Amino acid sequence: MQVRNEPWKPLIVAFCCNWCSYAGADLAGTNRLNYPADVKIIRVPCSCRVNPLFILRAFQRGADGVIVCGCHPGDCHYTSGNYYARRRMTLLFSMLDYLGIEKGRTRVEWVSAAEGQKFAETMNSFVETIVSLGENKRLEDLRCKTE
Amino acid sequence: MQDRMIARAKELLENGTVDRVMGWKKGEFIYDVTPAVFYTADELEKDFVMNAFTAANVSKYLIAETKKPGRILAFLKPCDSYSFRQLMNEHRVDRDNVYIVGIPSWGKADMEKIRALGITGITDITEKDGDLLVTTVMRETHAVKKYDVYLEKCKNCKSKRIVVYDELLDGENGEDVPNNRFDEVAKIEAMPPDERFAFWRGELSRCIRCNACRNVCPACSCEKCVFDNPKSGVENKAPADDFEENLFHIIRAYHVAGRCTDCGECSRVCPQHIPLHLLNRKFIKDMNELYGDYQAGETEQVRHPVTNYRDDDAEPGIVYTRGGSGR
Amino acid sequence: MKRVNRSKLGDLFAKIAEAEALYLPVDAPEGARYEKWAPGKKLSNATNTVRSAKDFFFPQTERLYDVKRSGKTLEIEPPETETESFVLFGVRACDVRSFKILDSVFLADPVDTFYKNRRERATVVALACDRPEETCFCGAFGIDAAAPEGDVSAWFEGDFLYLKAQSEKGEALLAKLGDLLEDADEKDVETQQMRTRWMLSALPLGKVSFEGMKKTDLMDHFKNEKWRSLSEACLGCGTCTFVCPTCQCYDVKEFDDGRKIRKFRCWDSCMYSDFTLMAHGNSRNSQLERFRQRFMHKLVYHPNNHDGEFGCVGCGRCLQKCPIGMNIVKVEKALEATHE
Amino acid sequence: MNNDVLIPRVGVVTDIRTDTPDVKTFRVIAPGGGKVFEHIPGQCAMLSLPGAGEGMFSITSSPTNREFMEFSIKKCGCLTTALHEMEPGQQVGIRGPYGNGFPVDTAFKGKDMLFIAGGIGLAPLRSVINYCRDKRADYGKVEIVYGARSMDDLVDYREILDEWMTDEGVAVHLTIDRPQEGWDGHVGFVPTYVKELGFDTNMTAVICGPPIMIKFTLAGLTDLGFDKTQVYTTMELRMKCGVGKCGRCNIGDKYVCKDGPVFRCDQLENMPDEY
Repeated sequence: MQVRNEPWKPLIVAFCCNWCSYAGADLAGTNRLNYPADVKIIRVPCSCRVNPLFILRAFQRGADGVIVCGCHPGDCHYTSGNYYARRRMTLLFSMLDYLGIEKGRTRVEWVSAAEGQKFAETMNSFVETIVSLGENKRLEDLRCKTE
Repeated sequence: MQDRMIARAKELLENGTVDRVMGWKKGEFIYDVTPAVFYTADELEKDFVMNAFTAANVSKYLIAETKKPGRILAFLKPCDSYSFRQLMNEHRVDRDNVYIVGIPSWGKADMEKIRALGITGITDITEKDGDLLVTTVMRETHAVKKYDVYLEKCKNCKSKRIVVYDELLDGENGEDVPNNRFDEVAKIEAMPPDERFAFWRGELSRCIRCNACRNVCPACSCEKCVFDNPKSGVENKAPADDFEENLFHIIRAYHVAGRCTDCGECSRVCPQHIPLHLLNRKFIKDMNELYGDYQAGETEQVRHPVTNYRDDDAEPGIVYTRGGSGR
Repeated sequence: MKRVNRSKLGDLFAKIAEAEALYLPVDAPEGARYEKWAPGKKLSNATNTVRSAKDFFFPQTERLYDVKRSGKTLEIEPPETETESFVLFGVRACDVRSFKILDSVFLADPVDTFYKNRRERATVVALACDRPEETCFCGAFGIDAAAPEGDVSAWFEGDFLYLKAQSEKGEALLAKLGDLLEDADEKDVETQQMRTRWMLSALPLGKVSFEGMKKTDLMDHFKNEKWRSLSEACLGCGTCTFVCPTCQCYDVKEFDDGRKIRKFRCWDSCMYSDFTLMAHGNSRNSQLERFRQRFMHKLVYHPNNHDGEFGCVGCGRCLQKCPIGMNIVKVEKALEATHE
Repeated sequence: MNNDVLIPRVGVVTDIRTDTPDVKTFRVIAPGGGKVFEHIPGQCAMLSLPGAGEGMFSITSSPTNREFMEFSIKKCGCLTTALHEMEPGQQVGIRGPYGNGFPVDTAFKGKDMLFIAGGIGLAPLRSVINYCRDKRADYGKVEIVYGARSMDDLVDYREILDEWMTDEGVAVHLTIDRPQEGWDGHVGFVPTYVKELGFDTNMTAVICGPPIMIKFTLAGLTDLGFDKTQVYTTMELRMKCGVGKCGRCNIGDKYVCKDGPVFRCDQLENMPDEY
């Protein structure tokens, strides 16, 4: 949660699938790969657990960017969860874009348990994008941003 | 057509096919018609109405009505029949408990648009050859072209085809209608993001959260809406922040995506004239473009694009590269 | 009685806006709505606004207080009291009367200080109607649309806007407008008044009366069989409630912003299923009961508690906006027909 | 600074007593000691815990108690669960008193009193019972019929045994719904027990309990020869404001928060049964 009188630092929420991406994040950690501390990871059982409401609520509570990470298509622990997630997120992101909310604030990446490097790179590049976009102003809840 | 409908309803009541009739009831004026259930021939004679203003989609009422004992006669317009078909696919209505007479619809008028013409003190409206003759207290008569005051849903009608019925009042079915219903969506997509954002703020900031769009929507048939559930964390009754206006409408449109038949009731009932159909049509347009043409309620197909997938679906990143400009 | 030439309307608004915030109906995508006046904004010609003027005294949401919980202690912080005074221009007679009905609830002991504060800071310039709608039935409640109550009454006639102070606040406002105004004769608006009154009586709802409701007692109205068919199609939305100038039921809710709890109040609707929902049950389980509550409140309970004054002003908004075409006039006629 | 009636004051919970598996009694004082406000028996207060909501509860202690107020609260929803999870020392929001209260200084004065309660329904009556006990000279004899599902569900059991039952001129009749080991008292529902006991029809009766119990007890008393004007009850409905403005706790044209919660049973006859 940001408080207005402090200088802005991006807040990134990453929903990570338990079986691939979360393990990928773990691997990034054990391999001492750097990625910004601004990324807050929320572990989910599968990328398809991510309800569009989760994304919007993350923005409400002060997130500047939200990324969903899951197993590579075809590798879902539950066979097809990430295929559903793919459609859902595509439609949601398209709707957010339609409402004039910056496209770059949302992203989906497939990161496997072996891709610690990719996880760190993905987070670095996502944070970079968010920093260039600046503070989330279009999907914010002012009540959560004032003292 | 009203007389033929009453006559047919009376026959079906008399021969025991049905024990009651779902229709529209006369009001104080020509336009304030109310969906109603009729039990007797007398009631039908006295109050049953079918005119340029009987726009209300009665399909949603059939969720409750088909759970009651007996069989109900429902007159369904083409757009209503899509909603009903979709509700059948979702197992929300009991098809056996309803006898459907499909009726043609040549477009319904929007009283708000008549008022917007600046006509006040209306004492009477009559229909004549597809036109409306509006008489005022100052004894002026205005001839209004019905096409000019069509409801949005009629102006961009997608189909005159009745997709589910036991009989057709006219004996023959209508056909799909070429339409431009996605043009306005495309127009918004083509705006620069700042303009799009300003456009939607202007529209959604008018929301008073009366829930009319939700409660009238045949696809919004949850027993308890997430926005009414205090335990959901997103329950709210009034938009206390811009965010809540966005949240409600995005989630509502999303939740009916794939099930919305584009019946246009949400925009018809919005007291604040928010073009809610533009949100639903955006989803429909996206699904058509990305996952192949799909019309909810048209067939028996139960799995719609949001509850389905293909291995080679586009990656979400397509949103970054496709349509619109901006960041 | 004073008057000002229509061509000087902009100057008049500018003069008012110099000292106080000025709100007036302007054209908008939904019809007409109240907006804060700024140079260039034009007064709408619409008979009435979509949302009523109650918003100014009883806004859809307002903060009651913030509360912080740290460990076992609570820190309660009430909001700052608003101090800006304002002028509401162009309120129709029905909406002006609605303030009186809201007063009878919010100013009754114990006084609602949020409401009272706003009422005290407002000067209401009421505008007489000259083009009533078919949905108007203010006459049924003894409201004269051609001679509205308010701090200042106003009429548009010919090339002029006529203004007449009706209270001290109104006098003060006209005094401030000083040399913009010229003296005028009350006779100048009489023809218009007669025409408006005639139009209202000749419109379809011109003869509607609610007095018959009082001949039957509460329980008979309550038990009336007609409620079933009247409420049958009700969607349970809040449209009628939210556009109504006299609906004043509210909910007190909380928002957790992560650091503190914000208690706020917002409009509520008796048409909603959770209106009376408690942990162990609901005293109004069906839409019939909820629908009945709304109309009983306006037509029976309110008059019983407030010297016979109905909780309706005949503005006609619910007649125009109900998604299924149900409204208070139909209810009244159905109930009265039962007891004839 | 704004001091609207809707803005609560802070109260401190100093003591929490577990009465039954789902009822706790909370003792509340002002942060500086003493009571937050004065009340009359039968009145209520709005208690709030930020994040959990606000609700109307009867003040169960007697106003003759000068040091603190008590609330007996049954766990049944979101707010009450949060209240049950509190620990002593916790501060709560409190505003009131609300409602009309019992006519202890008018209609009740000098009368023989019959109190009939079921389950948590004892909570609103405890205030007036203790008031009558503390002002013994102002009232005639006091009879109390109290029932619950089981022995464990009897609220204030210790107080009943140690104080009420030992008081002179106070008779207590307890009953539980089903037989239970360790219980040698009466078994059966309250309405039937009341009829079995039979009471002098000169008494003034006060009933509180679940709606169904109130209904049958009232019928029982009428059978015994009581007039409805001699019988009082206290009601509860969904409330938000407590001051007759938010519009939801009405029964007909009466607001429970303002015109009630105490009603004489003859008044209820002309009120819709929306409770």
